[in-house]
Amino acid sequence: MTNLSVDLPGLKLKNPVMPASGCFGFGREYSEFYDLSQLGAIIMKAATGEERYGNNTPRVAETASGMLNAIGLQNPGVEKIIANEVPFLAGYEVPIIANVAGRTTEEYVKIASTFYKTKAVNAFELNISCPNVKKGGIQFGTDPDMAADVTAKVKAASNLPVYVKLSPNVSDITAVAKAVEQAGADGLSMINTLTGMQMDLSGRRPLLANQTGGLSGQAIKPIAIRMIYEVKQHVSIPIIGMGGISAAEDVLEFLLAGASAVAIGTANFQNPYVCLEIIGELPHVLQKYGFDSVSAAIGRGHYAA
Amino acid sequence: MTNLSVDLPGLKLKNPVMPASGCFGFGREYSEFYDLSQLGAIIMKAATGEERYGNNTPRVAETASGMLNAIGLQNPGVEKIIANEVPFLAGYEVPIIANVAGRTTEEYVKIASTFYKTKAVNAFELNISCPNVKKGGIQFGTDPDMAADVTAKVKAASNLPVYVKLSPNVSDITAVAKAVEQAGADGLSMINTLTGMQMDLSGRRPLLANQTGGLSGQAIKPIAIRMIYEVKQHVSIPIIGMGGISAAEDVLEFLLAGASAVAIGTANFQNPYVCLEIIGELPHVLQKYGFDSVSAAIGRGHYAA
Amino acid sequence: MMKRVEMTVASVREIGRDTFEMILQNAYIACNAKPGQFLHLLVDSRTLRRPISIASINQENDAVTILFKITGNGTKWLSACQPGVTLDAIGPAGNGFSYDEATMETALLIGGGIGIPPLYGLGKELSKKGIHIKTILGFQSKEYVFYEGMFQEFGKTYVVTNDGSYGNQGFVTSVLDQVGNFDRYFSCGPIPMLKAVTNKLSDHQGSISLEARMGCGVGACFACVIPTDSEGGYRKICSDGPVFAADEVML
Amino acid sequence: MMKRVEMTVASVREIGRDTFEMILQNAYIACNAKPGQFLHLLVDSRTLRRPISIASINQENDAVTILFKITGNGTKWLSACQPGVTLDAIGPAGNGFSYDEATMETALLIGGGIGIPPLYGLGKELSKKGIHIKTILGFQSKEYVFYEGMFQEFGKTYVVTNDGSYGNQGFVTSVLDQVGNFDRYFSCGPIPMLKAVTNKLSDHQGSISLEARMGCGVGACFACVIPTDSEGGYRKICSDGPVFAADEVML
Ligand SMILES: Cc1cc2nc3c(=O)[nH]c(=O)nc-3n(C[C@H](O)[C@H](O)[C@H](O)COP(=O)(O)OP(=O)(O)OC[C@H]3O[C@@H](n4cnc5c(N)ncnc54)[C@H](O)[C@@H]3O)c2cc1C
Ligand SMILES: Cc1cc2nc3c(=O)[nH]c(=O)nc-3n(C[C@H](O)[C@H](O)[C@H](O)COP(=O)(O)OP(=O)(O)OC[C@H]3O[C@@H](n4cnc5c(N)ncnc54)[C@H](O)[C@@H]3O)c2cc1C
Ligand SMILES: Cc1cc2nc3c(=O)[nH]c(=O)nc-3n(C[C@H](O)[C@H](O)[C@H](O)COP(=O)(O)O)c2cc1C
Ligand SMILES: Cc1cc2nc3c(=O)[nH]c(=O)nc-3n(C[C@H](O)[C@H](O)[C@H](O)COP(=O)(O)O)c2cc1C
Ligand code: FES
Ligand code: FES
Repeated sequence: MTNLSVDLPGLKLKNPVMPASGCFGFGREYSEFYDLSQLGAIIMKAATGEERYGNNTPRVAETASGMLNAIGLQNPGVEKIIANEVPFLAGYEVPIIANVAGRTTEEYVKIASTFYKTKAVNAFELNISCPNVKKGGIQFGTDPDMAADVTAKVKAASNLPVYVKLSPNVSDITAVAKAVEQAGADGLSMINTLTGMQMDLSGRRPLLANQTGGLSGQAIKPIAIRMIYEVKQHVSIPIIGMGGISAAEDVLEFLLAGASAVAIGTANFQNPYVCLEIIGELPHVLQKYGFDSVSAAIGRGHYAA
Repeated sequence: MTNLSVDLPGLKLKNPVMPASGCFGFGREYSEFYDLSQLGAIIMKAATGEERYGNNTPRVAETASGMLNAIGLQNPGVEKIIANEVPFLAGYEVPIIANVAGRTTEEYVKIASTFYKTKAVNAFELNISCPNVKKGGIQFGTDPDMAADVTAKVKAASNLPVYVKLSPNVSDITAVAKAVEQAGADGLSMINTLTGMQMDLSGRRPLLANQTGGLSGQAIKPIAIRMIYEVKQHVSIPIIGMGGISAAEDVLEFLLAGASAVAIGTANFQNPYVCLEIIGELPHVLQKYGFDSVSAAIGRGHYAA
Repeated sequence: MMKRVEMTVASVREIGRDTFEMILQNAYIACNAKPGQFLHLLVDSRTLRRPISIASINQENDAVTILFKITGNGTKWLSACQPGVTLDAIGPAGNGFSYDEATMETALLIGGGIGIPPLYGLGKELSKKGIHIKTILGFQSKEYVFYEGMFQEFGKTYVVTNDGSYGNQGFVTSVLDQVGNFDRYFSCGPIPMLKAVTNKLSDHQGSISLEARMGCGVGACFACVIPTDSEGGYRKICSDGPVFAADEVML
Repeated sequence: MMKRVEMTVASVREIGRDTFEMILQNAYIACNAKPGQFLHLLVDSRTLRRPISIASINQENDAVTILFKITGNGTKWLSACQPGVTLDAIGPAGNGFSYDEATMETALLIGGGIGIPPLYGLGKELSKKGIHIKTILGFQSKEYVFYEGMFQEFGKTYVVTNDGSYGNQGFVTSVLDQVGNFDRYFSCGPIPMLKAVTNKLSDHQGSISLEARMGCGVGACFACVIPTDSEGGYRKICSDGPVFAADEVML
């Protein structure tokens, strides 16, 4: 039997596959397709301090092997998420990770402590990398000092593990990774989307109402793999890898590059069963390439001569 | 008649389409497919001060809607390019742009002056963005001060126009663009490739011998469009746009975003006639979207309400 | 309940310029679909599925009909699918038209261009229930006209074209004065048309069906929201709609 | 001269495990191709074309044969192409085998796995010229063996399999001692095999055909270089090769 389980700080995963934040809502919709208990974990849509409406529409566009989105962190706010969404997810045997997004450090801390007080979730994914909001988000993610500061403060606000979600829109992602590791991050989550744009030829303007959007999907996989491979050489905290995963082979590629678990975003839109199917395929793919467990594959792309 | 001509500093282009550096060699091979005089201009493969062998193989890998390359600037060196390659290209009615790549500022200057002395070329594309060499290249492209310095020195070495080729692997491409504009750049060329990686699952290591490679092709078009749109708002020198162009509609998308001309790289590999076919299609596409000249479309994606 | 299913193309034919009618077979969809719901179709392995309305339902043949116009690569690919090919679809998606039969003697259907398809299935349903139907169909120009005869079977049908090359010249709203009395209207088409219609008919009850660029198509990604009157309120077009009461959302 | 052409699939059949023989029709290619040259095939609109050797040429039928093994998505797609489908190819690409007929009485062909195809066309050509041919073919195991009979028509043919499930057990070099005299050898296969062959036969003249991951396939991008002995020297496999003299490049 191939052992798919992975132990991460604060998270015992029966397998390394989880839906990525923002691509799975709060689980309800996909629970109509399959039993969510089969997932390794669930990362919820970003939570902000107050309810947010987000950007105007159009909010998505299709690109070659990918898509752009500029949702703008629409969500009901941390209180309502705890009241209306978490209880539903708590009905499943699956760790819950809250994606936390603030405009200010104080907002990040407030959201985290609210989740913590109610014992609602198992870990945080600190979203310092959303490219689609005017304030907060990516601002924190491009500056190592700001990233470290918000990490330290959120760490201090609870004793839940904090995975910091890094932005790929930077000259030196390793610098940010090292800074948040030193600030106490328990793990990294990478990558968020790359800032992109599509022009509406007839409208003679950017197609998305927000002008720019975050590029995700298979198109960005090579960038994700490169960044994870690079960061892995410089940090010792585990990495949750994501960016363009749509098959079990992709999961192995992320593991070899240095990820300890993976998240799947965009591919859910094409195939609502993709997480489940990948979990089913993974043992065969691991076997095919000579691994009898997920753990055995983690970081193994670094050792060959 | 749709007017395809574009006037750029030092370059009178009969149409805005040129092959991108490194994807067209020095023109010989593609001259067997069509008459190179039909092109707007030709950007040659990078020239270095001395002959370079480049990286080990494998040097290319395919990705979703794109490819990775790590050629490593293999070229015969500026002297041999002038002796053996330029005379061939000079036989065509087409402006020649030399892509200049150094390890040091001195090397950049030396290459440029050598070209200048022999009146071999019409303009320079200053490659401060090659991700595939250990020294030089991208080092210059990620730091606005270094980028400005090498631009100023190359400008001083000749009176040929200098187009600085920017790297997309940066947190703030506008900062670099503004710095080189102030240093005297006549234009910008953007974007070079994004640093990426692919794992070889069987080999358990990066597939490319150089580990990382530059991501090009349709996958990166949304990033190119975003960066050009952003930079266009902050500089007044013209932009040669590139990144994922494979059809005449793509050219219009780049023009609307703010490019004054375009270069086509990776698509030549799939279709050796792609530049020619796009030049043929462009008048129809411009007409379809209500433009009677290329000039009329440049930057027009910025004005809509 | 929505499922992912394989649907077999039974036929495809051009019924107007760039406009195709395709019959797709799948028992589950045919059994469970309601007028106004849509299929979320995988086209050519592209990243995003394409939402296409179910235009009519034929339970006896386990089939549904879709009508679509080529507006890009996805619909172009779809139009080239040959009979026998299977398509990957999620459906029936969204909520269909709802209405109170008891209070409705006459219904007015107002469709613009490729917004017309869902109204056809609705017309068939209403017609069967003995409800009197009037229809206004708007097209760009003559070559694009389709399904006029099909709607005529339900009742009086007005066709308008923007350029006057067929029927009345103008917009669907141009003939609203001529249609006489009705109890409720159902409309689907481009947003400017829906705005004009809901404004002009603000004293009537009505249902509108909306389009939006979608990500997931199942309610998970917040791509397709439309604001409601209340502060910060919104609906998701894919899962709360695509059919809404005319005064429920802000166009 | 290389051209971009449309080639029509005339037939495709599995001739060994995961190994396919495909006949492609195009008069220009059939007329101009030489053994050792390759086709650069567009597969499934992917970014990079796939280089596949021309395995044999049939000018009377305007056809060439290719043999390929499924090793990834591109070759998988290719294997599923039905007769009648047209493929976009650039060819004939690269340089074929060259040799001096006058000084060659006996030729030894040494092929490993999917390196065997170009040797078949060469064998046909040499055979027609009355040159005596011996062949060594190496495969992973029995299920992968193909074209043994075809080579036997040229002359004595030795088959080795790595696991010994068919013919001799071992590598192609294991039977080199048994083949007796020959004037020149021609070899194609994986790099480790070519290294072993050229080492063992360093006292013979030989030609080897090489593989490399390619970008352009026409000599423009420097993706496919291989170093030569001299300082900084190199050859491009796509345009200077794929066939080289055994001592021309450094494996
Ligand atoms: C609920 C609903 C029902 C629909 N029913 C029909 C129908 O019955 N017949 C029909 O012809 N069209 C219908 N549409 C519109 C149809 O979805 C688009 O025409 C189609 O997605 C265009 O795809 P494409 O690849 O051809 O165009 P492209 O422009 O290449 O598509 C690029 C992306 O934009 C999206 N997109 C482009 N135009 C639209 C649009 N108008 N609405 C939503 N997404 C769009 C595509 O889905 C895709 O993600 C409906 C849309 C919705 C939301
Ligand atoms: C001159 C030449 C002649 C060849 N002749 C034959 C032949 O007659 N029969 C045959 O079966 N194979 C032949 N090959 C190998 C063939 O090109 C690869 O098997 C094929 O490209 C794999 O494509 P894929 O999409 O199935 O694999 P993938 O692994 O999905 O391909 C991904 C990328 O890697 C490249 N690639 C992968 N393996 C190879 C390889 N071994 N050589 C070159 N590129 C590779 C592909 O072209 C593509 O760009 C030849 C290669 C060369 C260079
Ligand atoms: C529609 C959409 C919404 C997203 N919303 C969020 C979000 O709220 N918080 C977050 O951290 N990441 C968000 N992301 C980013 C994804 O979690 C993921 O990092 C990224 O999409 C790359 O993975 P993928 O290629 O598998 O989609 C969103 C992505 C998409 C496509
Ligand atoms: C094989 C290859 C070699 C390249 N070599 C160079 C080079 O020598 N100098 C340079 O400035 N850019 C080089 N580039 C980058 C291209 O010029 C271009 O900026 C990039 O590929 C994006 O355009 P595309 O998507 O159309 O290929 C190379 C790209 C490829 C694919
Ligand atoms: S399309 Fe995802 S919520 Fe409607
Ligand atoms: S593949 Fe481009 S030079 Fe050989």
